[in-house]
Amino acid sequence: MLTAAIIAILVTMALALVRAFLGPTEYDRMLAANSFGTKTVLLIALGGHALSWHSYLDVALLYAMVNFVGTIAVMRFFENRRQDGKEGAGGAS
Amino acid sequence: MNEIPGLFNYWVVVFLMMAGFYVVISQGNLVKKLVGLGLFQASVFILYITMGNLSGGQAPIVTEGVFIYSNPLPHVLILTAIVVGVATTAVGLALIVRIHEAYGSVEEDEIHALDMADDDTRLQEGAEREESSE
Amino acid sequence: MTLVLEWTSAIFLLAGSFLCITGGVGLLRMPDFFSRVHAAGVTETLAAPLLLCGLMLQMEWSLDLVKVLMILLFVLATNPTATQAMAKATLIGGQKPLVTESESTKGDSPSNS
Amino acid sequence: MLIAIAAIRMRDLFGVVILFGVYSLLTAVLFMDLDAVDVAFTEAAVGAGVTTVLLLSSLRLTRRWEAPPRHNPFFSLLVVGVTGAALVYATLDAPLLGDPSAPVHKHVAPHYLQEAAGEVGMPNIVTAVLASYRGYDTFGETLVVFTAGLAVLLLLGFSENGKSRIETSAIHDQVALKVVVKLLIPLILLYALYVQFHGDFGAGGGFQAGVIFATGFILYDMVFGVENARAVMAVAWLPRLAALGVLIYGGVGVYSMLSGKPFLDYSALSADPVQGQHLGVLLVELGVGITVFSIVLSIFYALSGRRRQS
Repeated sequence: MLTAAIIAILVTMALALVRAFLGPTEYDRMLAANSFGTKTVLLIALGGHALSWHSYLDVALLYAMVNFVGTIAVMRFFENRRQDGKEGAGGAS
Repeated sequence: MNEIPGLFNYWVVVFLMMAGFYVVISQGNLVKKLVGLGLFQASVFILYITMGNLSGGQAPIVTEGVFIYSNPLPHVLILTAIVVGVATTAVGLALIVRIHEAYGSVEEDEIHALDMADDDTRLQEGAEREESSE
Repeated sequence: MTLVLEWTSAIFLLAGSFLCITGGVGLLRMPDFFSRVHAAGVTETLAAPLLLCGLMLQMEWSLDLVKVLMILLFVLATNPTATQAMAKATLIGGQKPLVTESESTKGDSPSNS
Repeated sequence: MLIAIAAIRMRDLFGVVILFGVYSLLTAVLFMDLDAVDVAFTEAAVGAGVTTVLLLSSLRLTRRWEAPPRHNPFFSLLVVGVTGAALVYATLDAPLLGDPSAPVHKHVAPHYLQEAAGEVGMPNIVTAVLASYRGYDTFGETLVVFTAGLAVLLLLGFSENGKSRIETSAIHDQVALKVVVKLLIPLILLYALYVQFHGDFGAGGGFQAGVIFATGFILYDMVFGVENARAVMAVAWLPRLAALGVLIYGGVGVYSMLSGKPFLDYSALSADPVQGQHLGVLLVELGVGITVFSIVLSIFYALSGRRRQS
């Protein structure tokens, strides 16, 4: 059962990766990367249990955090760029 | 464990390393060069960790009933190397930001062209100054 | 007791993997960004707890169980937030959702990126 | 693994950065599979989090789109191909994966594995080797990180005029995000402390904990704005904190030297050598953690606080 779940997660990761490649807009890439990160957390949790890795849960927890932080960083990047663009148009540099 | 999976990791490492190398030497964009450097770094990390692995081994944390551990030494080296790697990457990024402020570009060719133009004007100025002093 | 646990865990895991794959397919096949957010976000938010619950039911009672619970709570807290914030950032950033079928043929071109 | 590489050919630097983050995640999974828990930990914290953040904030300062290539890539491809072929040829002689008779496993590693639990008294051998046996190396690495941070500060400096960048300070209108982040940040900091002090027993240690701690502050900065973050953690304190971390590390070494033992021999710290080792490792990890935290945070401040000048 664990194996089936792991295979399902791997398939989903591959799909998300394809979306990250194709991604017509940058927002799609961001979404795909976020989804990929979540799947990685699940993969480590399940795979670690199946293969009895040592202290895999710490790493999974850390991933969950880092994934969130990374997504927020990307969003802030958009926000800032938009504002920079506005200022550039306004001529206040 | 037969030969092909035994060496497969090394080939992955070689492929990654060459990909990073290619990016570093062929791409003109400095930020991308840094990403290539990061790739190269990661491949070296994988190489070390691969060498430290031991079949049937466990992570090197002493637990009851486990007798084979992976080699902890490469882990230590790579652990510090990752943090140092991010620090050096940060230095590179800072340099790139300064370069962008000074030249208005992060493309190697454009910077080079600007440099050459700068040198030319400076040479001309120097020549004119010499002429005027004479 | 163990049989019940095994079966519940199996059901959880299967449901989780089904949702996971559904989300992945949706992420790939949906026509525009907002429907993709929908596909990925909703399924992911349910799939992750399901899978982790299935995992928890298989483990013995230990500190690891608490850690899995923490991961669960963390994912449960961050994932919807991140998805919502992403959708909002996209909307602010100028992307418009596809509304009708006729628009999908005209407006699919990446006019603003 | 291999797929993530093709990404490099993408022209859009933003996409490159995101795919680099994904690649880093995959690398960390591979490390997990190769039993290197600590390394996976570090790679996850550093590669996927901090590197992405730093790359993005410097991308904001420069241009996003790459110019079209002008050189013929054939020559560089040739060089790369030849080097790669040579390296593949070299791997044919290399020991197989997991071979216990490989030369790596013959030198000092068995000694560490067998004696570390008795001599240093902690289960996590990576931490023991890192902080005790190879304490000199780690001291050097900490100094390198410190120097790199100083170099970044010299190059960029903190932006002094806070008033001109109020408008770029926070993500607007994201109420749900703010609430959740407010809830999560204490968790992240607590987790960082757990990693810091649990490093003797499980995966973790000063390097990772510093990075995670800094990640918590970076998150706060990104969501609530620079002014708030700097009110919590004043900029002026960061270099001092970094220096303090290095001083703690060096001070432990000097103390053991003054007690008549070699530099960084922690058994001088206590009557019981094992106890002393434990204490020494704890102090040293604390120093490393403080240094890494303040350096990572100050690099982030320096990069993100700078305005784009065009």
